[in-house]
Amino acid sequence: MSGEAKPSTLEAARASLMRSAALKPFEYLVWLPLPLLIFLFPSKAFLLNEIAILALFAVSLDLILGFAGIVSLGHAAFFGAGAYTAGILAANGFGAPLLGLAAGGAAAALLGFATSFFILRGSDLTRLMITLGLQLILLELANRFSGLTGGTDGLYGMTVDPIAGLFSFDLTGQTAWFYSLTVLFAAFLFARRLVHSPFGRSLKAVKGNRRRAAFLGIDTNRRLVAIYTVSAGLAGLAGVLLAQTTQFVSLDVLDFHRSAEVLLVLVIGGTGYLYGGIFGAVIFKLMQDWLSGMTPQYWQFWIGLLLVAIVLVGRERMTGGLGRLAAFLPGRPARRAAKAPAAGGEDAP
Amino acid sequence: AAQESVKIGLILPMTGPFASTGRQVEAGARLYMSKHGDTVAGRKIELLLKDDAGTPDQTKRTAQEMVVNDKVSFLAGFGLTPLAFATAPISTQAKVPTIVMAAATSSITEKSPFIARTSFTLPQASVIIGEWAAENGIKKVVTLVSDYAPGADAQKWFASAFTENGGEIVEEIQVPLRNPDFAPFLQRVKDASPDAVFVFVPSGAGAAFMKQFRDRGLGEAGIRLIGTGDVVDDDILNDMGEAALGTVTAHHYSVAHDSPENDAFVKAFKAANDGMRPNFMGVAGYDGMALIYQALEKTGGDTDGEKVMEAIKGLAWTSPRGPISIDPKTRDIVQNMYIREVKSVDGELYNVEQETFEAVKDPAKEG
Amino acid sequence: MSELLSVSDLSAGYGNAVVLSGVEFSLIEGGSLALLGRNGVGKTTLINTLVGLTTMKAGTIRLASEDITGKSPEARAAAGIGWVPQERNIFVSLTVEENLTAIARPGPWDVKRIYALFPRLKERRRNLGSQLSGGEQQMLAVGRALALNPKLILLDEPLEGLAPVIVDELLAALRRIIAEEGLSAIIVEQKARKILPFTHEALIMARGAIVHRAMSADLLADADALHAHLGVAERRMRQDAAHSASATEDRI
Amino acid sequence: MLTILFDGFAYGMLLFILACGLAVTLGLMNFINLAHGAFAMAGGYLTVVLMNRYGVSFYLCLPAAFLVTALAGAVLERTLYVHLYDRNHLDQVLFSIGLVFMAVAAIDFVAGSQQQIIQLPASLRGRFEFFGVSVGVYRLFIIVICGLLTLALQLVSSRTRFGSQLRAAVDDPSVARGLGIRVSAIFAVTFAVGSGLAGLGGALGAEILGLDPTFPLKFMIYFLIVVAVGGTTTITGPFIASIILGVADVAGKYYLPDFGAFVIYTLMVAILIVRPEGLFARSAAR
Amino acid sequence: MTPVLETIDLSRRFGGLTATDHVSFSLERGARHALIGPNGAGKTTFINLLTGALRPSGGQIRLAGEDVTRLAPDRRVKRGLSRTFQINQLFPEMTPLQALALAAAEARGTGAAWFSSIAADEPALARAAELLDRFGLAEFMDEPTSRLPYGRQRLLEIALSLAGHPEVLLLDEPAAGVPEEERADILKIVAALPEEVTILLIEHDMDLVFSFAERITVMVNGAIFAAGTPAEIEADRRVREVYLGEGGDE
Ligand SMILES: Nc1ncnc2c1ncn2[C@@H]1O[C@H](COP(=O)(O)OP(=O)(O)OP(=O)(O)O)[C@@H](O)[C@H]1O
Ligand SMILES: Nc1ncnc2c1ncn2[C@@H]1O[C@H](COP(=O)(O)OP(=O)(O)OP(=O)(O)O)[C@@H](O)[C@H]1O
Ligand SMILES: [Mg+2]
Ligand SMILES: [Mg+2]
Repeated sequence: MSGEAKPSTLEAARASLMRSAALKPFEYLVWLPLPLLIFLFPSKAFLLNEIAILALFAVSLDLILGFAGIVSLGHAAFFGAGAYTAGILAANGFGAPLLGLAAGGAAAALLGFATSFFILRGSDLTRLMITLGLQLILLELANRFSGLTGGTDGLYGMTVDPIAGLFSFDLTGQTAWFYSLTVLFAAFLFARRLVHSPFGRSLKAVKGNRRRAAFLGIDTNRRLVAIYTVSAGLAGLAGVLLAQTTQFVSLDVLDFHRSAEVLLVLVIGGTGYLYGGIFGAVIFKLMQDWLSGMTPQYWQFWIGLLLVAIVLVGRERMTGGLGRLAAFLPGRPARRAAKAPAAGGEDAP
Repeated sequence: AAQESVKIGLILPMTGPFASTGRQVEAGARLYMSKHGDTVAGRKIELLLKDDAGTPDQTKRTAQEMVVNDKVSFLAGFGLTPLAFATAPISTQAKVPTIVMAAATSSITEKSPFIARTSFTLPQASVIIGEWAAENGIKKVVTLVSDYAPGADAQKWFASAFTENGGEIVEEIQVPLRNPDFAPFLQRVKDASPDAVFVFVPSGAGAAFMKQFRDRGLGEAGIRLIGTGDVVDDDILNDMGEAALGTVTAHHYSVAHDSPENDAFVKAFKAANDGMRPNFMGVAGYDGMALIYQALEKTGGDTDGEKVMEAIKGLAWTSPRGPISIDPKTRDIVQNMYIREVKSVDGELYNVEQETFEAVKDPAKEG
Repeated sequence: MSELLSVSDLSAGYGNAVVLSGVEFSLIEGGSLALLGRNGVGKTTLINTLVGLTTMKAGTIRLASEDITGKSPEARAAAGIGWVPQERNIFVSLTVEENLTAIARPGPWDVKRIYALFPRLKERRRNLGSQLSGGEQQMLAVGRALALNPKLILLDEPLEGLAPVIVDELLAALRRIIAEEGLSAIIVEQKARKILPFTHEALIMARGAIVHRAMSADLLADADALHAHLGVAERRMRQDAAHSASATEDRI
Repeated sequence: MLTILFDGFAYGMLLFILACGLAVTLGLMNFINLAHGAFAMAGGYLTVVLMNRYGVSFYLCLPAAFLVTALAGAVLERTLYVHLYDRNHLDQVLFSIGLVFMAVAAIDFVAGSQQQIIQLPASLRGRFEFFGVSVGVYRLFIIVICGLLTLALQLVSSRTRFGSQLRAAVDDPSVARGLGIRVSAIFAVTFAVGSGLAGLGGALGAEILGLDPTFPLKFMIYFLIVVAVGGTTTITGPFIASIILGVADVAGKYYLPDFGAFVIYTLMVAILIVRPEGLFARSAAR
Repeated sequence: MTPVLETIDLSRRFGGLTATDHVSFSLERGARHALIGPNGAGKTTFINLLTGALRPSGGQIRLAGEDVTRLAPDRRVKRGLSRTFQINQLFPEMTPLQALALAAAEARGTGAAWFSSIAADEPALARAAELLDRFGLAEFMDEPTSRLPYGRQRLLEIALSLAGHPEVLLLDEPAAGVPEEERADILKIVAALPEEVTILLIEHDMDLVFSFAERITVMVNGAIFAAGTPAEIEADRRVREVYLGEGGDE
């Protein structure tokens, strides 16, 4: 039956698919003013830089969590791999920033590829724990090879060259901000392109119903391996940025709290539409900065209260404004992932 | 009054596993200010406190912001070695005098000419207890240290001092920093049956260690417990109970230090902090502020980094812990080290000082 | 015989959406009711409202002269309502036997008797709910409702997915139970002719309301009413079927 | 050698008692309650306060820790957690982590950030030799208490309908209600018992694991490891997993002190790679 | 002529239960075949084995003459073997359009392209639009699947399995849960597939089975019990006893 579709249906379908992939006006609104922020808040350059790095890290996590449904509590493994790669290079005289980016991203992607095979099976909890376990093992390794990494003292003595020999990472943090922002932007464009490709769509299918996806002819494992590798690479870039802009790497980049934080950030911002990582990073860091300035000892209490409130009130309502804006974004924010489809009756393998 | 105030950026872990360090240092620093007023050489002193949760990139970011935005004249605090390391380049670049009030790895002061320290270095304590052990009939020792840089420092300097004086290290054990249970390690110590075990664990873990040490019957097996003062931190010593009795450590400060300066300090500290005992971190915070005040006196209120560092070098005064000074060469602290034993005094446990080694410099930087 | 269930002026729906309005009917003890109507008219919603799982807007429900309108679903189950949900909703992480025992209440229907009704379930009694065939799940859903030993059993399309021979057996069993044990039943079914022969009365619904009410026997004989309210599908199907297998006619 | 085994066993038991409440909420109720450790911490601090400030006997503190945290659990369940059962896992994570942060800061505010220490009664201190095995009295005490509790839990969940009603309620709450299962009461009781067990674990563990405001974060990983490795469908799974991990951890640290920190993580990852649903996933019918 | 799909001695056990018991079965190209049998006879299990959702305990499966017994499901799909599920298996958050476009792209082999927009894949788009029209889903194309009425979801389930122009189509109770009036429509669409497409139907609705099938196989206890034309099956006393329900003890 190779009938023809009605022209009107075909047109509507094409328009619908194009619409969801096209750049929305809102996206220009997000990106265009960003470089200017530094002039508005010159004193917050470091905070802005950290936000950009965290945002990139969260976007990388969104690729696997929001699009492929892989939860991870060990994403810092890749962040750390990137940071240490760039750090060790810089400490040994290879301080060119772009070289560090390339090497750190590649190293993290490689690590992601190698470990991706472990996260293909099992439940959410299994994946949480395997990713976390691998990260902690990596942390211990970094501690053990202190000759290379500096162990708990941290990697001291990195010298990062000026970017393109022109812009050095100064005390004001402006270079760092522009550098991180540029990398974030480039990585984001890449991720955006990726999720709107057939490959990206197929990830959502794998996430939505892995079994059915296989019965559409999708090699689900390969897709997951691929996206996990890409995501690890981007997380590695975020790690490189942190290493290069602070010119210091310590075991902390591999710590549990880093993975937990990025997960929180992403969940706050919302998963599955890429901007969640950015919004989450902005909200979380600003809150943290503001609260910890007000009450250095007990700011965690207020952050905690905030999280509880966000959940109880409902993220939709809380971030209502953002949510409405998000309607202009590519794809729908899948804030509340559908509950796992009920166990599939007798079809369960 | 026409002059602007002098800002001091105090960066400490106020949350997370090392929060109690932050708490002590802050309390010490504030106590000094309340006792000595908030003006020096005609300038008002302002303390800006920030939490870094013990994460180096946050410490560094905070330091950078404080330098660039708040225009602080001093950076101070630093609960852990990597936090100080991360900040060192900023001190150098911005020429901001940086007072390390807690971190104890020896090499910190070498990372920037603008760093001075008022806490202690692990080699100082380790070498003293190593020498003392060898001279007091201890022949074979097992070392048990937390597996991170300060632990390695402690292990290394204890071992060299101890073996140089004729002792023998029968086994070296590193305990993971995040270690909930000391049982297997202590069993290993017991099976090696040394004369003593030398221990360094971060002060928080001391209590658990101490109890398991007694519980496992190591004391009864004739194994003595020696170490740096961290394991018998004054802050929690009293709660450890009799398990801690008889522990011999080398350290630079004990609440029980017998001097008028200390009596006054302890009394005021407790009064200001709800009965909390000061420990060696508290006194380091106190002395850190003392250092800043005196340096400013000397420069006449000038906060130029290089001038201040010049003023800091060689400063000497009597702290609650005894006479101390800043080594002009290394900017590290020179102080008395004491051999103390845990004893019960009036129903409370104290590290009672027994021997004094005067004006000990950081051995790691000698020669 | 006394009235077991009486529903008056009932409006109910989901959240703000009102699906049922002005529904009124009653059922005597030992009576049985066929609930008919096209797709999406609110049959399931009515059943769910009796169970207590929808949002009530108005009206009262009485069971054995007790007002249960404000009662929770679990209290209604305790008061004697048994339920076979349309989508079966087997507890997937319980075994077949646990599915029965978890909710069982004392009475003539014990696990043994249910197994006698569905021997297939006995064979599979250690299987998890998720490891059953579609039809086995349906059997279990019915068995589970019986294990509650209800006074009134609500069956929402209980024949879906069952082999014809099982359909016959189940219908025969239901008929027997209603006749002999005084159990009352409300049965929802797409294929009216399957259940009309043994229910007493029939209700036909349209757009959330009851539009026709008749004795089952009369309705069965009244092809026009059936046609008017339930559509032509059944007939057309039978005609289609007649092409390939003429003998199927009498099975329907 | 046997001493190490014994120590590991006791350590495992302790892990189990701390984690089994989580195994219950996560495995049986399918609710990711990362605030579990906060209940354990509450039990620990309660014990510290009762003993150190009011001189209450340790033996009395244990049931008190159980009851008070169970009560707290029940109250929180009725007021807060009840809104989260039908949310997705990420919401639950966010919410419970939020609670942890609040608990950490609140305890810090009330009790300070230093280590809290309790003094065991003399009857629980020390050790004795038993056929050449040096047995710590307190560790033995832990083994006995936890053993009894495990037995009781096992009995309740296998010999009573409670267990299957609970699982039914999780599978499909509204259908379960429609079939007469008192879902909210079951959830509340389960949650309270889970919290109470955590509180008891905190009280028992304060001596060995130490107690400070970061307790819930520090041990969260261990709880999760136990539950993940043990599988989430039985009580015995986490129990055996705790014992294996406890013994492996202690033995690993004894025999390979240099790699002590790796043992538990490596073991966990290895097990999960081979058996993604945990060691004791409820498998197909026999 | 080699059969399109063939099993040789295919078996599957679940613990003590043999759900598929040495089944040797074959389908000729273009067959319209029905598989019936009592509940729990093993029909769904058989489909699961054919498509690779389950691994057999023994025996062989051949697709167009080639052994595919160990092949992963997605590989079998690529070779033209497609199925529907007894209980809907859909993508709740995706729209019918997205799902169908993806399925079509996947079948064309462009599903893994990672740097082009899916809207640019003309043939896939055309196929998706065509299926939307054919199954009356066009007006719902932008609704998330989870919000479609059940009947429409059922149709989408079938449409998805057709997106890749399958050569063999396995339908597991496609009419289950579909209202009376619409059942016939579903089978009409299926029956209108090109002649060379091979179809195996599982259904308990005998009206559908007898109006659709050219041949019927009866499965009982995991084994083939009887096979023949509809008339033969209809007349088979044993089949009536175990399945059709007449001549039984009623
Ligand atoms: N959970 C729900 N929320 C909102 N509306 C619903 C819900 N469930 C059903 N409806 C709506 O209520 C109406 C009646 O549905 P109901 O399921 O009661 O019909 P039914 O007669 O049982 O149909 P069927 O024969 O398909 O089972 C339908 O229009 C349906 O869309
Ligand atoms: N994962 C499993 N573990 C154990 N037994 C199973 C499993 N899956 C199915 N079974 C059993 O295998 C038998 C065959 O099941 P199958 O689903 O193939 O039946 P079916 O013929 O499709 O029945 P129906 O017509 O009711 O859908 C059933 O008795 C079922 O209980
Ligand atoms: Mg219905
Ligand atoms: Mg089936």
